[in-house]
Amino acid sequence: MIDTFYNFGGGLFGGFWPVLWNLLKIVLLVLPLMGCVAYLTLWERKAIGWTQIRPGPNRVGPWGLLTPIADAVKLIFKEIIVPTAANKGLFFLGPVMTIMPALVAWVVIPFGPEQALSNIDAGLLFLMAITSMEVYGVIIAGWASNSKYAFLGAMRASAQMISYEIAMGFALVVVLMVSGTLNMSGIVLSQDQGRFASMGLNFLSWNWLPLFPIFLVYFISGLAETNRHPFDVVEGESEIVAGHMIEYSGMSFAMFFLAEYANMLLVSILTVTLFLGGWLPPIDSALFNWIPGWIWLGLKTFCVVTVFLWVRATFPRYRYDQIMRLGWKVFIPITLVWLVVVGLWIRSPWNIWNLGGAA
Amino acid sequence: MSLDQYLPVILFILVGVAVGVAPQVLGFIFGPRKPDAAKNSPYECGFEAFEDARMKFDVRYYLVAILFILFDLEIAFLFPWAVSLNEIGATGFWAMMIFLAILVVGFAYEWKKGALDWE
Amino acid sequence: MNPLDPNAAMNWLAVYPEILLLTMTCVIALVDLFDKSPRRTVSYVLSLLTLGAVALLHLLYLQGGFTLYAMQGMVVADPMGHLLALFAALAVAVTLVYARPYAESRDLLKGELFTLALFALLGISVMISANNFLVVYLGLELMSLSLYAMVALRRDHAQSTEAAMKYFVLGALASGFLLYGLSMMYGATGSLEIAEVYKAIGGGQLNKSVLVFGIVFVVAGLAFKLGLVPFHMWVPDVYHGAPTAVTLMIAGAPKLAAFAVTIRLLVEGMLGLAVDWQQMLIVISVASMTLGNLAAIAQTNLKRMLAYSAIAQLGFMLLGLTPTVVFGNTYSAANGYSSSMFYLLTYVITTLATFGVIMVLSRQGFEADEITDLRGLNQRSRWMSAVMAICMFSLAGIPPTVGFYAKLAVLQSIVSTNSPFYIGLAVVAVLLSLVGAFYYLRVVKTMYFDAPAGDEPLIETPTGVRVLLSFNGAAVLVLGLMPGALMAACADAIRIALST
Amino acid sequence: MITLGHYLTLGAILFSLSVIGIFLNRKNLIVLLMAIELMLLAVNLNFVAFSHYLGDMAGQVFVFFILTVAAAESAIGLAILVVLFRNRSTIDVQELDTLKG
Amino acid sequence: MGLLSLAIWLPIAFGLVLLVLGRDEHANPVRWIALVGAIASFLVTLPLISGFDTTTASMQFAENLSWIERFNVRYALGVDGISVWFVLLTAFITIIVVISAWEVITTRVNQYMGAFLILSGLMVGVFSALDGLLFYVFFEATLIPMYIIIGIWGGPNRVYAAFKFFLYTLLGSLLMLIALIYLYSKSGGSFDILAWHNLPLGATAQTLLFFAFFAAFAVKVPMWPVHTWLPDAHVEAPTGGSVVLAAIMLKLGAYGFLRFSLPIVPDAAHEWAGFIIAISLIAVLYIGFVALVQGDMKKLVAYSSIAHMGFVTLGFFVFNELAMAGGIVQMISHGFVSGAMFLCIGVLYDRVHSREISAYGGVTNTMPKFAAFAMLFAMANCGLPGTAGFVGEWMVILGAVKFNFWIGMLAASTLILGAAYTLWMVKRVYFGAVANDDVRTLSDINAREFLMLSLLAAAVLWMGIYPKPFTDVMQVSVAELLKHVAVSKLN
Repeated sequence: MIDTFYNFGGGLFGGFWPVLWNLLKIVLLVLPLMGCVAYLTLWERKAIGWTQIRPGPNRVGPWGLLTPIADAVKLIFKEIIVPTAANKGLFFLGPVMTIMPALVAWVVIPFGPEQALSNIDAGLLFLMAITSMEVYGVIIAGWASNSKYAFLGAMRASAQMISYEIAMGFALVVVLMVSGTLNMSGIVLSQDQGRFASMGLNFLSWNWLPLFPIFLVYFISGLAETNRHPFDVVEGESEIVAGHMIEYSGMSFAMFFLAEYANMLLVSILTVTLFLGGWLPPIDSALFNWIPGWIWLGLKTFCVVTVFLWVRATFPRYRYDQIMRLGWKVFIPITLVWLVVVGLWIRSPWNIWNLGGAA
Repeated sequence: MSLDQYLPVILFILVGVAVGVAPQVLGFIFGPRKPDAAKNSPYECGFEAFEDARMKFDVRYYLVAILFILFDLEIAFLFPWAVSLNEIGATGFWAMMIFLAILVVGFAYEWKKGALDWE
Repeated sequence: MNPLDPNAAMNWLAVYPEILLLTMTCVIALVDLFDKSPRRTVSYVLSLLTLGAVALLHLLYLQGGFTLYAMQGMVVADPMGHLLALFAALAVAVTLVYARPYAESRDLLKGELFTLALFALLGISVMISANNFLVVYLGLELMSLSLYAMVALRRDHAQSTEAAMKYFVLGALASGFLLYGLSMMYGATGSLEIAEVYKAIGGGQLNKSVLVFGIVFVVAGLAFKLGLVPFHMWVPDVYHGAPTAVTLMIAGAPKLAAFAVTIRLLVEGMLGLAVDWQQMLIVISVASMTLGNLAAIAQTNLKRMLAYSAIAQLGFMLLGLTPTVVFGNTYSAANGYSSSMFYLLTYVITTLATFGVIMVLSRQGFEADEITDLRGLNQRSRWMSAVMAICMFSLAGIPPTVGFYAKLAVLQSIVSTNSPFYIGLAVVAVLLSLVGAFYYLRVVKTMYFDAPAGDEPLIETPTGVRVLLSFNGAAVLVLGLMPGALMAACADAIRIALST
Repeated sequence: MITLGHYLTLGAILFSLSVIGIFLNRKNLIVLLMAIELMLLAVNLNFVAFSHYLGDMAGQVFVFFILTVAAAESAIGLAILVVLFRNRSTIDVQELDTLKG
Repeated sequence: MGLLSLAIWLPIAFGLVLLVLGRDEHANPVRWIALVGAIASFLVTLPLISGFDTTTASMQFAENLSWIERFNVRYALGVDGISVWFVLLTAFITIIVVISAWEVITTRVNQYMGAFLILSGLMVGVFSALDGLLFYVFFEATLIPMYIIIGIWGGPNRVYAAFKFFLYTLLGSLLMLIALIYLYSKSGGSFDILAWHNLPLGATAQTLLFFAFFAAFAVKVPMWPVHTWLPDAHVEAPTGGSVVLAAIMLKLGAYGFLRFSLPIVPDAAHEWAGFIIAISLIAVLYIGFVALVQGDMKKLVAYSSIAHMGFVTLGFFVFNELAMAGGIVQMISHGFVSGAMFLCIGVLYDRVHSREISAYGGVTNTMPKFAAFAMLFAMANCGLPGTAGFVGEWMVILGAVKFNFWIGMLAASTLILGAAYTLWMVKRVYFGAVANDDVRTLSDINAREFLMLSLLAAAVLWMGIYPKPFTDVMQVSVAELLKHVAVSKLN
């Protein structure tokens, strides 16, 4: 059916059609994504509420289901304050640079076999590149505000983000070593093989088990990358009152939040893709295989994202020096060691990854 | 690999920018605008700002930035290596191990020098 | 597997010295972290041992006289390389010995001094043994980056940091030029391998304009690194601003590397374009000698003067590279290259002693880098003044010091072309070196003829430094009496390098 | 169609810009550092273009190394810049004039 | 080790030992060691003349070792009848210099003595080198000790004089270096001077080579108009420096003409002989007049040296045996006489600290013994028969007249001019009434001064009365040289 539609459109718009077609797909991706982001905020408040044995938002709509929408409407009608001292152009560029990468990264996420907007070979590299740009948003926002708090917050945030990006990068390298491809679909498919997979227990052959330390490092780095609890000293309301976002208000401020939640979702879905088998069903059974891949993906992502919230609800906040120590002195050594271990493992007779067939 | 796979990427970047710009424009259109001097001054806990915010900052941020550049590049080298691990054989593998060993030396050096210490 | 097999893929034998150096540098970097003593004895001794071992290895290889290709042809280990690397290692070792008391009194004696020096030497070794554009570039940068950092090592000193900045910017510019040129050569010849490039140029049918375009940039980059006019701007400032120990580091071994790269790129790679680049070299050389010598006269700062003198000296050295193709044949080339090499080696030896004296004379808070600081040195320390005087006469090219033989060798190589143009060039060169003699003599005059500025005694110099400095000065003299062996070594090295 | 000449021209333009930037800039050292980076990128462009048209991977490998070195270089450059700023409280090119003679 | 090597390296070794070990606190041992070294070096040279074979023009006492193989440079030494006397002269003058400095030099004695001993060895090297490069090395190396001597122990304007001396000489010799290298490459890679004598060369090359050599040697001789460094150097140098400069270093240049210019480029030498003769005559006449107006004794003697050396070059370029031998004899005699003249001035200067003629007058009255010596040397300087000065001048004049009457005539005028300025100075300094208190308090020469002056006096008289040993030794070599010069190298 889709092919028919595609061919029809091709006839209608000629050479311009692929652009339109892709735009269509993007919109089809972005809109639900924004919806998810919106409802993620609600789910967060609800989940934390339940953890703390209180109801959470429940006024707007049934069970508070309309709260995100109300929030959005409210924010639109808020004044956007532009501080006199601010660098105007950059001041507005900051939020854009924050949200843009958080969305664009989704372009390479595979929702199923061959179901990515762009199935580029260098998918993982692209992800690294595009998520690195997140830092620009933070720095630009902090600099453009021309406020000490914003500036300090931006410094902290960027230092923290780049620190954990290294650990994350090393973790990705380890994943690459065992999957042998940069293509996201390829990485997912490479997890669907091995002894456990042939026994039907697919979920045991996913990367999370053999690469368990890396899995942890990756996930925790993800927390830090998104400036989530327990790494949210960036906002640090008690000392630098929201950090680089301090001078922002209204929709500009909302951009940062949208980006943060989009990033949470992104990190979660990446965790799933890289370590938890992506769209693959956990067990090789007819029933599970019948359920579409994107459902599995969604389910897994939901679980991971919930862990984000769970962590937030339960963990105390780190001090900044503790954060940096964790990143530099714990994670990087761990990943380095594990990288070597995996390397040796692959070269040993006990190699469990059939690299030849994966790519 | 074909380059047309990158078309969505470019389009998506444009869309991403649009998503960033549009709400702010909406905010300007719908939101009120009542600026005053106090509101537009930089946040300073109620005090007047008495110096430029672009002040000197702790050199450790700078150190982190430098270290990041270097480590990130190591990762850049690791990427192609990891992908082609099964094709480059023992030489390739051990070459990278040597490389990593040197990296570890540098890392240990930094560590001991206190470049990674905060407080 | 036969380690001498030239077709062996990796051939680790060829790079043992570099491996040793790298390993030990890493070890020293780490060991130093645990050395809390202010004198850094452990790092110091380890560094010297390493350098000694590396030098010894190079010496053994040199005596072997064989040419090895390693790392799939990326690296070549030939006698020329070993000879240059041997001297580079010795130069660094001598620098460290001289530098230690100086650095100690200036809060410079940190582990970084040793590790950076060793890394710079590693870069130098890599450059010297490069057989591929990529390796040239990597060695060059390893050396340059270490040196930039060394210049800035004295963090509280405004002049040093300013010098470091200038060095950095212009050094990076030089690398950029060189790279741009190399990219053109790559594009024109289709290979990064120096031997392949040579073949491609020899084979003809290439886009000549791209080649010439590339060679202009390559020559400019090399001239930058050697500090030759019109790319000399950094030399005086860096010599002057850097701590003297680092100045010596810059003035010594890196010149050897730059020379090696010049030979590797221009001669081994682009001999086919010699007619083009030798014209450039002639212009650069004459300009360097003119400007260097004239500007040096006006200097009151000794280090600055030596910087201009270095420009002039290297200009002279470059002359030896110019008679590559005369009347369409290349019979003068090897003669010229080995002469230049001899010139450079002896220049480095002389420079080491010169700066060594300056460092011995300087005290805490007193650099002894003005020429007037040397007033009456003869009455205060006959030994130091004698060493300095020998060096000055050597730089001026007065026999029986080794500087004369260096000049002789180069002049000989260009006069032997029997071309009136080159003989005229030789006349110009000697006239300019006469100008040079004036300011070298002025230093001798200051030391011997003037009354001492003050009667404060010289600070205690460690015996080791004094002994080494004496040996160094004696070497300038003894090599002057017996230059044969070194000249022969240079000639052999170049002959082998050209024949393979 | 974009030919090799176009790439080379672009590379040459970028390279010239960076050289001009280095020699004409009298104000800000950061700009100098940026010009140096630009210079290396111009070279990279050359290498990649040649590599593509020659069908030889070596050029691209070279680019990889240049990128790395460029990073190390800018790290050193920035470090020197910081030290300089602490000593002189300025990064104005024109004020770097204590070394004269 | 051959005799010549010994003659070169013995004084250098003594000099180095003094430089390294000497201290001003032990000035006396330093002086004695220097004297021993100088005498030992002189004794070493004596067998050279006693064992000299006067029947052959070939090089004697030759040594030939490989030195720098790369350039085929050889450590080749040897003397013929032309050079052998200069070796002796050098060693002899060094003894005199050491004695002359005995009490006069009190600071950095070891460096003073060391410099002279080394200088002595180097100059012997110049005279005995048979390898072009070896010659050049010795030739140039002499600059360093002399530069130091003038600069440290010289007069008020010593720095200027030292620089001028050094740079003038260096300029000339650098051009010679190129010439040497050119010859090296022309001869197919040999620095052998004797082989160069037979090397065919084109006319242009000969002319260029001639002027390259001329640049080096004319400055050294010195010939008008490149003589201006000499008065400065002489005036500012300490007594010993002036003595060595006048007695030996000037001869290095003249010797160079004999060894290089004439035999290697004979055609150019013939072609440009007129030019050389012209400027030699200018030196003789014009400089003679300049000497006449000098108020400074040292300057006067310096100019007289230039005039005398003009005579020497004149003798070389009229191309006959008599004149050439005369030139060589003149060189030797001038070595004794001018050295003695400077020593006399030194003796006075040490007492009064003035070199002005006007500061003296009637010295005879207070220093009779000294005045007698001074008179003798002054007579020798004007070429009085019976003294050394006469022999050489007379031979040159005769030779010149043979070549061209008017040239001989003009050259002969030097006898008058020389007598004029020398005797006028003698009259003003030594004769008449005691002019002032300085002179009145003068004490006559002591034993040391007596010794050195009498040594020189003996030499001057011997040479004047019985010059035959000198001319005998050089005769064959000069004849050989002239034969060589007469053969054209052009094809």
